[in-house]
Amino acid sequence: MTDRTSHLELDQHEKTFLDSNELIINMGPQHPATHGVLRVILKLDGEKVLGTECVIGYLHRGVEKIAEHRTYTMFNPYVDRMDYVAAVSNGLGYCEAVEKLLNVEAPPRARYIRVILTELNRIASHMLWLGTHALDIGAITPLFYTFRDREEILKIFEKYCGARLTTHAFRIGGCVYETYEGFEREVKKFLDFVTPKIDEYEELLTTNRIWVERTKHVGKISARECIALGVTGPVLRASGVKWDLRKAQPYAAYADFDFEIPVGQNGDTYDRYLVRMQEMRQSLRIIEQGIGKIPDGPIMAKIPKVMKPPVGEIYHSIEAPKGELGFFIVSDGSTQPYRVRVRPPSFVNLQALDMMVRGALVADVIAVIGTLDIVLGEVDR
Amino acid sequence: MAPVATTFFFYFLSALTVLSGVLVITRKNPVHSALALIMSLLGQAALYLMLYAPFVAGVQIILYAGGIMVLFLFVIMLVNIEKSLKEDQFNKQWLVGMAAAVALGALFVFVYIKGKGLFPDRTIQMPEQSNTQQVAVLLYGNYMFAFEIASLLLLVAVIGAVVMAKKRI
Amino acid sequence: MAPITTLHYLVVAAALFVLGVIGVLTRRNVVIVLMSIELILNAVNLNLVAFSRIWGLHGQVFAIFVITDAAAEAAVGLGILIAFFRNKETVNVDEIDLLKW
Amino acid sequence: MLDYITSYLKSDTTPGSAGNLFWAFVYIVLIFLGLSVAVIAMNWLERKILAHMQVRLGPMRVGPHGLLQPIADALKLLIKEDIMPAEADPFVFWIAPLVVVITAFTVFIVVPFGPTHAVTDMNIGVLFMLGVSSLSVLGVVMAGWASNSHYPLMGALRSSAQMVSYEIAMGLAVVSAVLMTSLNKEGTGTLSMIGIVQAQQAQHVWFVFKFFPLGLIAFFIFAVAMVAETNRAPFDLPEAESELTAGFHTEYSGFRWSLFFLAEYSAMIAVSSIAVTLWLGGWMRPFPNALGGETWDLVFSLIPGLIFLFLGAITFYSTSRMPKHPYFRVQTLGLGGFGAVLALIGLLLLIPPVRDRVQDIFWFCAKVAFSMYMYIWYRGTFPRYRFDQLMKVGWKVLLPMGIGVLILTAIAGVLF
Repeated sequence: MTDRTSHLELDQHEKTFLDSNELIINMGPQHPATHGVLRVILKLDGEKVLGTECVIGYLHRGVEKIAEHRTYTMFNPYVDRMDYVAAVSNGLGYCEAVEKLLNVEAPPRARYIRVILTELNRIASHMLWLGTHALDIGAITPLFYTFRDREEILKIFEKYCGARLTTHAFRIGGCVYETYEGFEREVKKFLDFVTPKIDEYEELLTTNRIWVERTKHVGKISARECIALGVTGPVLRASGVKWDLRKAQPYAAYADFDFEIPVGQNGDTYDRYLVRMQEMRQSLRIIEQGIGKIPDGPIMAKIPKVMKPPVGEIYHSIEAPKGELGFFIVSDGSTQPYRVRVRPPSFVNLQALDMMVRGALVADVIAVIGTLDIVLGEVDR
Repeated sequence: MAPVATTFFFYFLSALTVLSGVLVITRKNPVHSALALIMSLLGQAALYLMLYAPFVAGVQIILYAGGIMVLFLFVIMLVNIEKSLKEDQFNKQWLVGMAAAVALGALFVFVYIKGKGLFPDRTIQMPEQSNTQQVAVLLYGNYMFAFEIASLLLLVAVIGAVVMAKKRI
Repeated sequence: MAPITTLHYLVVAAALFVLGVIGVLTRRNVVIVLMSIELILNAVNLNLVAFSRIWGLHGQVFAIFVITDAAAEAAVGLGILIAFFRNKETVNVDEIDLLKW
Repeated sequence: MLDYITSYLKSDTTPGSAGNLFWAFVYIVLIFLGLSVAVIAMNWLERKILAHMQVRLGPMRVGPHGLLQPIADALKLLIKEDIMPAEADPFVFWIAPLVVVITAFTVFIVVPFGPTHAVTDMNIGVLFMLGVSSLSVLGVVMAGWASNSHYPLMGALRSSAQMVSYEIAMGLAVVSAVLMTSLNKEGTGTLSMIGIVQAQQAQHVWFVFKFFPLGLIAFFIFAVAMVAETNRAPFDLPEAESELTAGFHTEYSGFRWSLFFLAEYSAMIAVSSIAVTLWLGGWMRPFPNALGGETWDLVFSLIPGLIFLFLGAITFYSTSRMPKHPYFRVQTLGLGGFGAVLALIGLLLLIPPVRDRVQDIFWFCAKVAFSMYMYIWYRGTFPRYRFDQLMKVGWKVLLPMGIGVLILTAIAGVLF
């Protein structure tokens, strides 16, 4: 992989800590803190980071290429495997994109179910992020708490569609499953269960001196830089930009819901943490509103058995837990898409890593990788 | 308590000390040298204990072995380059140096043989249990001024080391 | 075996001293030269402590002062070494013969 | 010979001070065995306590409630392949874990488990303990350097900087405690571990409460510094798993690695026992003043035995709650046996001669155990410090605090 290190000007001749003032360290792909198989080449001066380069692609499965050889329906399960901790959002994005292409609209009941499940999934994704992020910074306990509570969400998923992680919950045109007996009651029970739990996480971390010191002013990124890099999601919002696709261009049934967009000020790791914690609470609010007023009616729109969308192209994006998840689909009128391009939030957000850690310490790299909330399955696709 | 098996321990410890000293100056790798020096220092600390100087022994362990030698190892790690291992380990005037050192050794032997009377074979009774207190009395009594100068010296050394080693001031 | 007298300790100290001198005079690696100086200082310490058995505790107090000096010397010496190494990338005393660079 | 052995039992000093080699040897063996058992028990306890803090069960499979898990782990480590990196320095790589273990065990020769229960009593006891435990950093540095790999080297550099800096704060805290020992008629303090506890006995106060809050602050400084000295969370940067994979022992495996593990836990016990000796009254029972007198002495002397009986009762209770399935028969029997052993120890501790001789050890161990529990608690609660923050805490917070406490203690000592 020597060619990949080119821009760091890696010198092959023997270097020690002092004579070169710099040291090249390989973090990953086998490293406890890289959340999968990310390889980060760090150029260090002692403990100070002079530059980084991410080497990705260890988890590349060619999802976009596979799409060209599957029908629209057959490709649906594949999107679950990108951001596997937020599979429901992926499915939502893809289904809505194809619906747009087909010019059909999911019935209201399906849209409400979609919103509730997606928001549940957002909470699950943020919980997983919180646990692993805290673990990276050295607090091991939150991981187990969040996994305990995430389990409840996965149980609801399992009851709804039979799968816990790669749910494949939605179909093009609506939902394939009707809510099960007692769905609303269980979701309500979950809401009552999880609200004090989020307080518990905050109690452990928000005012913890070490946590604050480790995250405040770490990995700062300004709103301007975020926009320049195309960074979206909580990272963008923590920098002070009130941009949430759920509000900006409402999809599914989000227009009917009343919720806030939490915004940070400093754009540091601590603000991103606060924003995500707030987002979890807002998601609870959305679910609470939705659970009371799921309309009756069909859950599946009328769509042709053999899906042949008209020739054309479409870009549809949703607010996934990690940022803007977009699907660009080109149709040539056949049963298979001509081209599918995914705009994964993790991949775009990962770009910011280098900017955020320059001049920081090694330990901050870990914190920043954690706070970007990347999923390598989505980065590499 | 009095040291037991004094003779055996004396020869054992002094052999340890001197042999480690030999290793210090002969090893190629500075880390090995430093480890040998640590052994030598610990052996000396034990010799101090046999000489009823427990406080000096404690200081020797805590300062020399635990402090100074860590500093040495730290620096060796920073500047350790493989290149220097392949080079000549002894400089050109090693023969002269050896000769001078041997002459010095001969001088010592001469002095010890000639001046045997200078080192009376009496030992004053040392109160071992209050050694620390007595050292403290001397240190903060008779040698107060020297103590202050030593602290000043340490301050200067701290500043000097920082100035020397810092990249940009 | 003969009882251990002060002279025995002095001989050990002398041996250490000579070893230190050999190290200073013949080795090229600065770090080892510095360590040899530590050996010399230790030899002196051993002498001082051995004498304190004859003439009272003053020797021990002196040994403590010597240890203090050794700490100062090591700190400054190693600082110089690091500064030097950063500029010249060598630890050989032979090459440290410039007053200015 | 028999006289030689029994004569010591009647004396009131340590075997080292009495020059009784036989008993010194017995004590060394006892401490070695006790420490090994303590480390094994700590391994199990840490995993169980941490697990229960984190809403999980911890080891449950090997033996009842995972009681045999540490033994299984030790066996696994012993038969595991011992890997040495090709480019490593074999000798240094080999000797580094030994250095760490030997230093961790050596300090225990001056730990006073009771007025007579120590291998020896040196008049430089505290200095000796601090000195020898500071040697363990050498082993860490050697391990990091000899592995010839970036992560261990960075771990070693971190740990040497960290341990050397926190030693200073630690030393200052210790000095202020030693200063408190000199507040007697003669005005001479002591560095001897037994002397320090006796000074607390004579002054009728644990030093943690002396000159409130000065003693408490000094204890706090020491408590923080000792966590940093032993490289435990939240100061576990040298082995920060998420940053440096495993720090200085990344390249170690099998038995050698287990030596580091052993050393880490015995070093924790060692510094805890310094803290207990200096501030928490060593072997003294709680409330010697408020609850003094013959009756209370008797009550407190019964507590060790009763605690063991209580533990035994708990064990019997959980034995009765074991599933009745024949599959669990061995486990049930084992747990019952364990309860029986605990109960037997409890009964043994109730016998008067044993009681009088052992209760000091019990109180000392109980205090150390409390300190060890704190270690586990920290680990379950705190995130990890960053390196510059760690240094900042050491040099800019603890060091000035230590100097301040030292000066104030000296002033208070003169005034009161």
